[in-house]
Amino acid sequence: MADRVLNVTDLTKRFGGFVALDSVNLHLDKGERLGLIGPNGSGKTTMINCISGSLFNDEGTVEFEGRDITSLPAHKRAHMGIARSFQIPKPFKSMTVLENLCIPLEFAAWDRADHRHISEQAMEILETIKFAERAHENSGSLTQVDMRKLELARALAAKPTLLVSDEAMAGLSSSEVDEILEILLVLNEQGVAVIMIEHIMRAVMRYSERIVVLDAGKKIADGSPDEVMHNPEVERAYLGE
Amino acid sequence: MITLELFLNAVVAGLMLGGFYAAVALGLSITFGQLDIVNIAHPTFVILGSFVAYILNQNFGIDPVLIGVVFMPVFYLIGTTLYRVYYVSFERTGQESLSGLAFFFGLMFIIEVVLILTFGVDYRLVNAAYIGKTLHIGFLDMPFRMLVPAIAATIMTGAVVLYMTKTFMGKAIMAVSQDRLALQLMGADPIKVKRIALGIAIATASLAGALLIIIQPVEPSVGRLYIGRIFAIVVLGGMGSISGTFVAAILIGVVESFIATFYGPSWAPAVGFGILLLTLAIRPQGIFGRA
Amino acid sequence: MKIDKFWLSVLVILIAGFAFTKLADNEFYFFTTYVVLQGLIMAVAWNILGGFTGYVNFGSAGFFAVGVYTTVALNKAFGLPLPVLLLAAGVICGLLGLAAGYLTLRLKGVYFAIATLATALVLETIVNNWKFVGGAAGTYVLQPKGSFIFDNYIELLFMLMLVLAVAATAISRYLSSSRIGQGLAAIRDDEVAAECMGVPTLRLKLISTTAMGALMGIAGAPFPFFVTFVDPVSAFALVIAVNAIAMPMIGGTAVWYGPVIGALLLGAIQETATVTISSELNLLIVGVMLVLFITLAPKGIVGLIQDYKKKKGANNG
Amino acid sequence: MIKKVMSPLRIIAILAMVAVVAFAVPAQSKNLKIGFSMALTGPLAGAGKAALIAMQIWKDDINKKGGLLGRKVDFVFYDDATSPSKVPGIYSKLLNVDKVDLVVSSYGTNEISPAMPIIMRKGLVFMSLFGLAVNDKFNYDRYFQIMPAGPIPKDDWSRGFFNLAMAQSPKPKSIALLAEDADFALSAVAGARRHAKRLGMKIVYDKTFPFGSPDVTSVMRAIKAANADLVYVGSYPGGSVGLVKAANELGLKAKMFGGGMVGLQFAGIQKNLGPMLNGIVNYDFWVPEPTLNFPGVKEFLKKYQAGAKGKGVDPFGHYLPPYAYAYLQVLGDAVTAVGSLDQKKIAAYIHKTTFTTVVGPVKFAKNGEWAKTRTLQVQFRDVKANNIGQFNKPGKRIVLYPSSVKSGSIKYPYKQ
Repeated sequence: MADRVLNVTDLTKRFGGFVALDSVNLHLDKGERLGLIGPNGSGKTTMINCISGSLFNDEGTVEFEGRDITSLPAHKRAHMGIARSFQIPKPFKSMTVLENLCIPLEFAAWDRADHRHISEQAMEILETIKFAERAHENSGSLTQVDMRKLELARALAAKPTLLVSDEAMAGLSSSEVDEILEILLVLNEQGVAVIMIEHIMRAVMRYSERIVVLDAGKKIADGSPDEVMHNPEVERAYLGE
Repeated sequence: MITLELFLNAVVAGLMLGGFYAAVALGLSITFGQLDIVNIAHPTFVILGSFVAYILNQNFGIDPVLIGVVFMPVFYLIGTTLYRVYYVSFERTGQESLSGLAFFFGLMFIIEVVLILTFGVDYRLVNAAYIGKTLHIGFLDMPFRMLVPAIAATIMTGAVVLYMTKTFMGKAIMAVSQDRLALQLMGADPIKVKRIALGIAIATASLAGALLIIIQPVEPSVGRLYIGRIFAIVVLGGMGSISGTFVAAILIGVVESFIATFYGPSWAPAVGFGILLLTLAIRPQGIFGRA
Repeated sequence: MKIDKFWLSVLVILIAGFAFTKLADNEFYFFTTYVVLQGLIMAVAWNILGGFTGYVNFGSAGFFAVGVYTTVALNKAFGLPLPVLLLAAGVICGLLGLAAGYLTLRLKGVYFAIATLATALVLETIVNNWKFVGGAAGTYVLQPKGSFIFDNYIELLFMLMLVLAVAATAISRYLSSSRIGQGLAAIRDDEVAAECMGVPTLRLKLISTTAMGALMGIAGAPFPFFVTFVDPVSAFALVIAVNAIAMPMIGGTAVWYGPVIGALLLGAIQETATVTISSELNLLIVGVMLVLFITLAPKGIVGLIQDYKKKKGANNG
Repeated sequence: MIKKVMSPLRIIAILAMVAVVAFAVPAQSKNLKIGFSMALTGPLAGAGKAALIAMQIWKDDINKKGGLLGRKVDFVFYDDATSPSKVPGIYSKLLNVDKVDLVVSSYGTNEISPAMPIIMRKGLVFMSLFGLAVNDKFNYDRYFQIMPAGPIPKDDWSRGFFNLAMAQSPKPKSIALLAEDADFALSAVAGARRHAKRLGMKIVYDKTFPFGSPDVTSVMRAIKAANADLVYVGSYPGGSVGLVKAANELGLKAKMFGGGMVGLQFAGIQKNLGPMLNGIVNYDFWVPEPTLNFPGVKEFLKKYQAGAKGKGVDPFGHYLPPYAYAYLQVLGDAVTAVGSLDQKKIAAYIHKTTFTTVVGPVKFAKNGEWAKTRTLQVQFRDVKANNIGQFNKPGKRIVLYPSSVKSGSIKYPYKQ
C-alpha cells in the first residue's frame, strides 16, 4: 500500500444529464505503466481531467500518495507531482522550447527542485530525451512530432511522480511513435508512474503493464494486456453489438 | 399609472425600436458570431451608410431606404476588400485576436475622422414623405419614422436568414467557424467563404445606416453610442445565430422602451448592459445560443 | 547590474523632474507632460493585463473614471488630502480590478473584452445618475490652497504624476521580470496548459487585474484637480480607452518598456499635434499609427528594434 | 544702355541686407496677440467652428480700423477637441510659450472651466463664450460671460418661459420636466423646476434621459400620458429633433412645449423639422426679427454667411456667432478705452461700462454675467416644409420675451 501513487474511488462526473463517468475505480502503483483505453466518448479524457484537476468530479474521491486531492485545483496537484500532456499540443507559443520547460520548473516543481540554474535544469531534461538541439527554437513553429516531444518534456520538467499522457502519438508515423515510446520509457525508468491514453493498440500493448478499459463511462476491464484482449466485454465494446 | 393603452404602446414602440437594432446588429452577428472577427468598427460603417443616404437624399431627394438597398453592393465590396487586408495581416499569421481587435479600433477612428473632415460635425437629417406621419390603429400610435425602419430591418433579417439556410454559400458561412470538417467536405474555400461573409456583413451596414438617419439625426461619432448596445444584442442572441440576434434585438428594444415609459429613461442603457453582464456571467453562449 | 541601472535612471528622472519644477517657469511643459504621463500610467496598467496576461480590457476609461470620481466624492464629502485620495482610488479600483479578475474565471478572450466594455458603460450610467458627484451635469473641483514645496499646484501635480508613472513602470517591470511574469506569459499563451504546469492561474490573474485596476484608478485620481471641472463625458472619454490600447500596441506589448515607449511617443506626437495641427488629424494619427503598426509591425517598436538588432547581428556574424 | 552685371559681392551684400532686415524684425512681432482654445473637433465643433468664423471677422474688422492700441491683431488658437483635459495645456502654452497679450475662452462650460485656475493665477481678464454659471464656483472678478443668460444664469434661463405661461388664462397648473443627461440641459431644467415650485405648479413628470438616446418616442409617450399643461425640455440637438418629431407623431396636447431645446436654433435642423416646429416656444439668443436689428449685426451676418459656405457649419449664423463677435468687441473696446493692456484697469472698465455691440447693449453684473437676462423665448410660426431660406427672414421665430425686444404675442395653446 505504501507504493500506491493514485487511488480513485467511485468517481462520477456528469455533464448536465449526461453521465460521463459512472462510479469508476482506478489505482496505480509507484512506477507502474498503465494503459487507459476505450472507444471514443467512453470517458477517458474526462477521467484524466478529473485526475489532473482540470475538471472536478461530482462524486467519489481522488487520492494521490495517500492524500485526498479531490477538491484541489489543478496547479496544486501539479505541485504535488501530477503532470499531464495534452492530446492537442498546447505549447506556450511566445516562448522557445527551453523557456517552455522553465514554466513547470518554476511552478510545478518549485517546492521540490533547486531554485537556481533553472535553464540548466531545463537543458538537462531536453538532453535526456535527446531534444536539446531544438532548445532555442520558437515553440509555435515546431513540427507535429516535435510538439508532442515538447509536451512530454514539459511534463517531465514538472518532476512528476505521475504522468498522464493523453494520446501523445495520434497521427504520428510508426517511427515517430517509437521515438515517443522511448521517451515514455525513459520517464518510467526514472520512477515515474505513467497513465497512457492511446488509440494505437500496438503502442499500448507494448508499453503497458496493465490496461484499464472504459466504455460509456464505466470500467469494463482491468488487467494485464493479455487478459484484457481476451475479455469478451472489451471485444463487444470495440466491435459493437 | 400603467394603463393598458400605455402598456401596449410601449410594447409596440419597443418592437419597432428592436427591429431597427436588429438591422444594426445583424452585420456584427455575422462577423463576430460566424467569423470570429471582432469588428468594433461596424457601427462606424453604419454611420458611413447614413452619410451616403444623406448625400443622395439631400441632392436628389431619393428615398433613404432605397439608397440603403442600392448601395449594398458597394458596401459589399468594401467588406470583401477589408477581409483581404485582415486575412493577409492577421489571420494568416494567427494574431487575429488581440491585433485584429486593435486593427478595427484604429479603423473606426480613421473612418470617423475622415467623415468629420468631409462633413463636419453637424447633425445631418434626411427628408422623406412619411417622416413625421403616424399610423394610428385603435389607440396604438406607430410613427412611420420607426415603423419603416423596423419593417425594412425585418425584411433584411429575413433575407439573410434565407440566404444562410437555403444557399450553398450561406450554409458554408454558417459552418465556417463551427465546423471546419463540414466545410472541407462541402469543398468550400474557407477564405473565400469568410470574404463573402464579411462582404455581406458590411453590406447590411448600408441599409442599417439609412434606417438610422431616418430615426435620428446623425453626426460622425454617433456610432460610438451603438457599440455597447449591439455587442450586447449579439452576445445575448447567442453569437452568430441570426434569428437569435433578431430576438435579442427585439428584447433589448422592448426593455428600453418599457424603462423609458414607466421608469426613468436614464437607466435604460444600464439595464441593457446589465442584462449583457449577467448573460456573460451566467450563460456566455447567450440566451438563445447552443449549449 | 541591470537592476542598478534601472533604479539609477529612476533616481535621475525623479531628480531631473524636481529640478525642472524649480528651474523652468514655463508651465506649459508641466501641463503637457502631465497628460503624457497620465497616458503612460494607463498604458502600462493596461499592458499588465493585456500584454502580459492576454486579457483585453476595453473598459480602461471605466477604471480611470472610478479613480476620478473617488476623488470627487471623497473630496466633496470629507475634503481629504491628495495622498489619501490617491490611496482610496487605488484601493477602490484595485477591488474593481479584483472583481474583473473573478470574471476571467468564466469569460475568456473576446467575451472578457466585451464584459469590460459593458462594465464601463454601466459605471457611466451609474455616475450619470449619482447626484452627489454632480451626475451628468458634472461638478467643479477647486484646487486646494497651498502646493507643498512647489510654486504652484500644477508643479505639484506634475511631480506627483512623474512619481506615479515611475512607480507604475517599476511595478510593471517587477511583474514581468519575476516568476509572476513567467506565469502570466504562460497564461497568455495557454491558460489550461499553464494551470497544469503548476501555475496558479487564478491567483496570478487576480494579481494582474488588481494591479491594472489600482494603477488606472491612481492615474485618474488627480485628474479632477487638473481640469477643475469633471463630468462623466470627460472622465469616461473613449480616447482614454483608445490610448490605453494604442500606446502598448505601438510600443510593443511583450515587455515592460513597450508601453512606456509607445506612451511617450504617441503622447508626445498627440501633444505636439494639439498645438500645431488640427485635432481631427490628431485622432487620425492615432488611428493610422495603430493600424499601421499592428498590420506591419505587430510587435511594436520594441519588436522592430529587436528585429533590426537580430539582422545586424546576423550580418556581423 | 550699359548692361550692368551684378558682381558676386553685390549679391552677397544684398543677401546680407535681406538677412539683417529679416532678423531685425523680432521673432516676437509687434502684433497684439489674442490667444484662445476652441472646440474645432469633437461634439461641440459645430459651434466652435462657427464661433471661430465670427471671431475672424472681428479680427479683420478691427485690423481694417488700424488694430488695437495701434497694433495689428493676431490670433493664436488651438483646437481643444471638446476635451477638457486639453484646455489647461493649451492656455499654459498660450501664456508661457506664445506669450499672448490677451486671452478669451473656448466654447462651452466644460472647455471654459479648466482654464480658470491658470487665468486666475495670472490675473487676466477672461472673456468667456457661453459658459453656464462657471463663475458661481470661482468668483473671479475679471471673468465676463457674453451669453445673455442673466445674473442668476440657472434661473434666468427659463424665467421667460414661465413669465409667459403665467400671463395666460386659464393659468397653467401642471408641468412635465424632461432633461437630457448632460450639464446644460440639466441646469436649465433645474431652473425650470425651481420656477415651477415657486409658482406652485404640480410637477407631474420629472425625468432625465441618456445623452444620445436613439429613440425618444417612449419618453414622449410617457409625457403625453402625464397630461401636463406645460412641457419644459432641456435637450441637445439629437434629442431635440427626436422629441419634436415624437411630439408631432403622438399628438402632444400641452399648452406650451419647448423651453431649453438646443438644436432648434440651427438652420439645418429647422429645415428638416419644418412645420413640426410650429407653436413650439423655445429659448434663443438672436433671431432675424426687427426688434433685434442692432447696429452692425446685418453687416456681420452678411460676412459670416459668405465665410460659412462650405465649412459645414450653420449657414445663417443666428444663434451663437454674433456673440462670438461681441465678446471680442467688448474686449477690444475696453482695451482701446483703457489705452493699455493693464488687466486690472480693463476689468474695471468692463465692469462699469455699457457696451454697444452687434448683440445690442451689453452691461455686466458683478459676477460677470449679463446684468439683466435677455434670453429670448421665441415661438415658431408659419413654418413651411423643406425651405431653408425662410429662417433667414423675420416672421418665423417670433420673439415673445423679454418685452424690450418683443416682436409678437404668443399663440396659446401651442397646437389646436
